[in-house]
Amino acid sequence: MATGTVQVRFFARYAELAGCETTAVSVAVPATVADVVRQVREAIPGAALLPERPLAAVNMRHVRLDAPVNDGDEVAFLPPVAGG
Amino acid sequence: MATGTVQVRFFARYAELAGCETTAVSVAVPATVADVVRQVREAIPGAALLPERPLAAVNMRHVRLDAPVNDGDEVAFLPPVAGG
Amino acid sequence: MTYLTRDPIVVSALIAEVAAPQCGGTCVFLGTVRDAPQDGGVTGIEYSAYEAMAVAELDRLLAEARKRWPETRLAVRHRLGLVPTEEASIGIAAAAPHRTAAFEACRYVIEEAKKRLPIWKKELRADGTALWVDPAGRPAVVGPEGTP
Amino acid sequence: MTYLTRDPIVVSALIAEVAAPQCGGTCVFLGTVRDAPQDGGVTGIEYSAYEAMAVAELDRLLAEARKRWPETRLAVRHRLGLVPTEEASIGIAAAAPHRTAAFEACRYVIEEAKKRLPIWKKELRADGTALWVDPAGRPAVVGPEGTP
Repeated sequence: MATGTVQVRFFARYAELAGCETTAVSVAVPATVADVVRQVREAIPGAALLPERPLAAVNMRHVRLDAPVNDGDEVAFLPPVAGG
Repeated sequence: MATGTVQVRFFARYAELAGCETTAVSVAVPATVADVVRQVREAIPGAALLPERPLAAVNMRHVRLDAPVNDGDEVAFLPPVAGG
Repeated sequence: MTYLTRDPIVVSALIAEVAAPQCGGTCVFLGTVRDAPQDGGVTGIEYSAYEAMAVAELDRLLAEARKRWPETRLAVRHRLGLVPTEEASIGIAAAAPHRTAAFEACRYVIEEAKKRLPIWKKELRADGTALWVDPAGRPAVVGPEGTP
Repeated sequence: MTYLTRDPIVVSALIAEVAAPQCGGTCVFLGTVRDAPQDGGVTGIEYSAYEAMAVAELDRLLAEARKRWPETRLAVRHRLGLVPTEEASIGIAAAAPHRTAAFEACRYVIEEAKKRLPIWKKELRADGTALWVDPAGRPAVVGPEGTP
């Protein structure tokens, strides 16, 4: 199995919980967003406070947690959105 | 039967057809708007070109042609409205 | 309340009239005179009104809207006289605590205004002719509830 | 297209962006920061965004609206940073040949923006505290079509 590097971004309250706005994680690819969530919750102490099923985006598109993640992708965890 | 005097107003295209903006007609009261229409179409040459069933208002309220008209009322004949 | 004006409609003034700290949503509608190239071009529309009745009718329809959407704040301006193409003939602003009421009340006012305001349009064509606008399909007789 | 701004939203500029001679109806929506006396008063909201994705998402949702209401012209502005109470955080203008499309397209854009834009609010209370706004009842996971 190959290993990919994924750029992770946290926003708003999640950035406060994680204590950072970005990080990079290595995952076995092909992976899913759910794999990245698990990885991040284990790797970053504050990220354990993120929900197990957060709203997520891959490469700036809303996705479900079973969406595929590949090497070089940008995965963002988004608190419930409240625009407008 | 009593006789009442009704103020009649014409607007827009109807004023052009009637050749005037206002007139006064005498009608046997109690009358209806339809009575006033008939009276006006007979009394004013150009008003014969008005529809037999025009949109009408009595004292600045839209009414049907069977609405009552009394002495001193203002009856207006309104071309199809096109506001906005 | 000055509903009728012969000056250009200023949207920011309409919005300021309805603004309030408890209102989170404001819906504005502008009806503008549009060109009609298929008719050889329209340079403007001359609006005339049965002014006192137009004001009375607007009072009534705004009262209806305020009853139906109680926390909604409304402002309306209808322009009379010559309105050149692309300028607004009517402006409506509705502000409400929540956006659904703002949209619905604003829509209600324009729909009722179109049906009920004793206002007429004379279309000024590019070739110099002028034509009364007779809204197609509008019944000649409308009762108090808009029924023929 | 500059959708995001840190300056006050200028309604007349939004309207000018969508104005066109073939458009007879323009619908504008403004979302404004409202006070909440029951929460001890709100002085403003600090808006933050995943900016690049907010722009991409607005591109997508405006493309959807233009496909659904083909002759409609749309402009959107979302303000970021501190927005004081009573000022607009979002402004949308939709102009169309006929008013139904203008209203519907404008409503579509605000509804989708609320669901999809990666933008967050921190409410600034009169007592000096600040609170992330977590829209009640919003599912934690939203799929591409807004389904959980």
